[in-house]
Amino acid sequence: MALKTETMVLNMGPQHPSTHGVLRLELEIEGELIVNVKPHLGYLHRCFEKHAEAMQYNQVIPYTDRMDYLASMGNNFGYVLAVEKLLGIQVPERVEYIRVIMAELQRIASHCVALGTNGADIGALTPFLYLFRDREYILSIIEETCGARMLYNYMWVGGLSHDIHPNFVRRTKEFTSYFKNTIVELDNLLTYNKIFIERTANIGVLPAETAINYGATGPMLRGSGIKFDLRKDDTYSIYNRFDFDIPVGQGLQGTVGDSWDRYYVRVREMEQSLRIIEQAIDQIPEGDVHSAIPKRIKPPKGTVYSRVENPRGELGYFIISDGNTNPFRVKVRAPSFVNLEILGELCKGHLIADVIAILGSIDIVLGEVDR
Amino acid sequence: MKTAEEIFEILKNELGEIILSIDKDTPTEPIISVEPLKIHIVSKFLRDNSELQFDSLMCLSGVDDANGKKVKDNEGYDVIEGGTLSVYYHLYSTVLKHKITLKVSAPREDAKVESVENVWKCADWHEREAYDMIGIKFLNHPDLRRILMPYDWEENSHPLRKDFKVPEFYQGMKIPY
Amino acid sequence: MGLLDKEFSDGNIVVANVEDLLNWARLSSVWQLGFGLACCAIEMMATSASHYDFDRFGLIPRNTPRQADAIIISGTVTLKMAIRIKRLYEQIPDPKYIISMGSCANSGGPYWEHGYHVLKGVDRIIPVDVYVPGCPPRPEALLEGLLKLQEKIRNESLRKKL
Amino acid sequence: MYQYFYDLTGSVIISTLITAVFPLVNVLLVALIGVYLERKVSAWMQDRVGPNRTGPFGLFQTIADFLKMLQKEDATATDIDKKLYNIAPVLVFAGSFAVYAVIPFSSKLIGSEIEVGLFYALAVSSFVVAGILMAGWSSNNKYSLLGAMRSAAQIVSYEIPTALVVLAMVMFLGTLSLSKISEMQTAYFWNWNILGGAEFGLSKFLLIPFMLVGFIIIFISTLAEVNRTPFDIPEAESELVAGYFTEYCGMKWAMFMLSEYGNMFAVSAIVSILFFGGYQSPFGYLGNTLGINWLIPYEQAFWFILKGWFFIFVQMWLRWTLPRLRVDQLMTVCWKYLIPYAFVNLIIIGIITLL
Repeated sequence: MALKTETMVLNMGPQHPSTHGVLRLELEIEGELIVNVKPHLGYLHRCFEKHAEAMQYNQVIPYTDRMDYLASMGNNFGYVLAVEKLLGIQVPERVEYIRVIMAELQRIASHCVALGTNGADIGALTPFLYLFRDREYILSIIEETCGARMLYNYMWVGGLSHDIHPNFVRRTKEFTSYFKNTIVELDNLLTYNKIFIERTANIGVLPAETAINYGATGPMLRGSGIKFDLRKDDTYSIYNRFDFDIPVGQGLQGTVGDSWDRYYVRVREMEQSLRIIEQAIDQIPEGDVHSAIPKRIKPPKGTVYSRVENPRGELGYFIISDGNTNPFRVKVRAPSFVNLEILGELCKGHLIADVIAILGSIDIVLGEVDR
Repeated sequence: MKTAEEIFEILKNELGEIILSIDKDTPTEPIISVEPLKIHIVSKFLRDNSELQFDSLMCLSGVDDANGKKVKDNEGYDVIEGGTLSVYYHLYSTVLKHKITLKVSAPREDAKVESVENVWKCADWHEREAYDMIGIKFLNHPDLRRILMPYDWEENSHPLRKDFKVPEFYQGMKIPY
Repeated sequence: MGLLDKEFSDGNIVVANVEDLLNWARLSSVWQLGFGLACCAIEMMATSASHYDFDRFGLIPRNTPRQADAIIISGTVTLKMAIRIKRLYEQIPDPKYIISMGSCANSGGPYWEHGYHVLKGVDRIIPVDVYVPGCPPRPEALLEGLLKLQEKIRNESLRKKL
Repeated sequence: MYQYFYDLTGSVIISTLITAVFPLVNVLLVALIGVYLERKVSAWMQDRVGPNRTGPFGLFQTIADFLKMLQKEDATATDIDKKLYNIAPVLVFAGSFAVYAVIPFSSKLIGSEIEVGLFYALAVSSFVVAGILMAGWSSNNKYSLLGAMRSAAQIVSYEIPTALVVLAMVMFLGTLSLSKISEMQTAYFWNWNILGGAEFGLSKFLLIPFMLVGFIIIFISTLAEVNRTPFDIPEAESELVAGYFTEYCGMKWAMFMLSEYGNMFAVSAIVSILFFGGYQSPFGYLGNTLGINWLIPYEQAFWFILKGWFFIFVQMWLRWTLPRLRVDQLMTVCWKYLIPYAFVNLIIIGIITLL
């Protein structure tokens, strides 16, 4: 006689320690096995797009900060590039260099949180705190220049809000040499930890085909072994002047495209960011960072879709201008939003504990998913 | 690598009537307009054609064009009547590295667009968002629910419409400041 | 909280001393509900991480509301989330405290005008003990908020308020 | 112990009282210090300071926590199974607390000197499983249920390697009495069981590697039995919120906490008795050298507590370094690795003992 069994619905979130904020997952489980995952979003829907329509072009920048709050510089960067494209402004060299350095510093800081929380979800709390400690270093460097720790409003259309602090170059150099040790420490403590590998390798394998079809970008896509980075493939700003590699997942510990690969890509990406910073920091030309800032931003009628490589993937801004001082419509193509969509696919057939590991390796920021 | 004009030519030759026009005036990107109920055919063609290979949908945005005429409703609020709602599709080919923008427009009162979910999976949530925010109905979408707003939010109240009016209360909580 | 619910009619030395002890116990072990909402949650995490170290003050995050004493509302409260926050608040056993962290939780912050889905201030649904301004508040500001909360607990009394 | 205090005080009542209260005081003290130490150790490992506002070095932190928990409302949800819900923490606590009755802190400080101490300790600590299952079921919470199920499976599985190693040791030593086991490893550290026991000969050197294996197996499996990282999956914070005690608050939850830390010390004590000489000093006694006989039991207690806390420290060290395993991996470790090795170990130790 066959026993009649039922699946159980487990509600994970919005208050759950490892849903990275206020994501709610409806897990349909059979024992510990996942049958189906249904994400519910919107618990942090802060109406960014409505605000963008109601504000002037430059007033939107602070709101972009608050979308992906772990990588505010990247958000600013994407937005100002889009508006500059609409206006046809060429920014001074100095501004370009500072923007790139800031964006890369921010990328490291953001990956610190991503890797730390990924580890913490699996139970390794100490690496998380070590990474937060070093993130603090980056924040203090950036703070010295733009006066805020997290949400900067630093990049303006046509320029920057402030020139860099006199200490900036020296401290950034100190940081780059210091941070290399952190990466070694992280590798020893977490990346090659046997238990960590057991927990993440072969878990949540994302094949390259599926990744493209689902529109995955950033470390998610590169973890699946596709060498695609907007900084190289659809280059913007002055990224084509620097020499850096695109790390991709190679399946060193399991299958290409598993959770460990996504984690690994992030670690190696931090090294590449350090390389970019090291090259850029010596070349910052003299100049005035305010010279190209327009007095009044009133772009001509038209549309623009501009995208940048944020730590989480392709951040796209679709702006429609109707010739007024306010944008007519700003749509954000948020990398986390698109990446999160794959979760259901990745989790099927795994255990509850794997959902956490997979979610951590996707690295979502709810502010950006819900906007 | 193909320019938008070349792609437009290919589309026009292959699919004919469905492809409406190309708007070359915009300074940054030309936009190809397509029939809303045939967009899935165009999408499939764009993805599968070996010369085009648009395997990635970068962005799908619903837009309230607000090109109808403004009237006052019986409570004295501005309401837009007539005009269109649009959906923009930004496509990219990771193989051939070219981009294209498609646009479909549907009448505001009964905006229906064919879903492209089965062409690019990532369209799923984007379409749900466009439905939630603008109120465009995507035909043949597997699970067209609200995504960002609460499920029990007022019917036919779509926040990104230009004539959206903020309700006074939601579940007993006052919304306006 | 059982016996302590009944306020003593007049203060005496024993009550005063016991009171000090109990207040001290409560103020030095405020366990927060490990729960982040938005940008401020990252600053809250930074506050409990190595550099600022919440644990100095006896704060440790508990993941279940049943074992927590305080919620730090760290970020924008949306309408969808507000219902859940209210429930979380109700699940915490008394005595419980709320720190509203950041402008969004205080008043809606930058989303006050056009935020059709933002609750303009968490105090519309639950009572707040300490407001910490900032967008987001620096970790130092949050620590200050905690000290203010401790001050508030220190002055709590079992006696009838006059 | 009763005899010791009876000789000391001459009063039946006082000595009975002390003997009875002693385990309770012990378990409370262990929990108080354990929680404090856990926070401090984790803080030092993570580049933090840890609690330092309550008293010197934050020493009173746990007392404050405890007093606060006393004041908390005893909130219970409506849909719980009230009876089981209330019994569960008591049962869990009883399980870990009862072990303390037979732990020999020194040759004089033993709650009850029974012949089958080791057997009793293993048996009584299984109470915990029943309590945890009750807690998980009665809470009417899916996280609790999952945690309880995981926990039951885990504890029951890991008792087997523990029992197998204990069996090997019993074969080798020929006794189940914890104090006798300690007595056998007297005088100096080379007499400890981990170094082949007190008997000098070829078998002593043959035994050393197998004793080491036995120690590793029992340490890992006790780690799993007390739900510590990397085996803390029943309460896995980031997955199951708080596991089987998700719905518990205030003092009831404190009892789970007490029993967790109590258990930690209990298993450390048993490991140190089996392999590290129990209360025996590694270097001989000051009391013997000076000719002060009454000092010896206190010295023994000192060494015993030191060994116990050392193993607790190792447990904490592991907790703050390693990530946690997954349920199936945990079971794999137990059934595919520990149990076969424990069996082989059992046979080899048996053969060597027979030689």
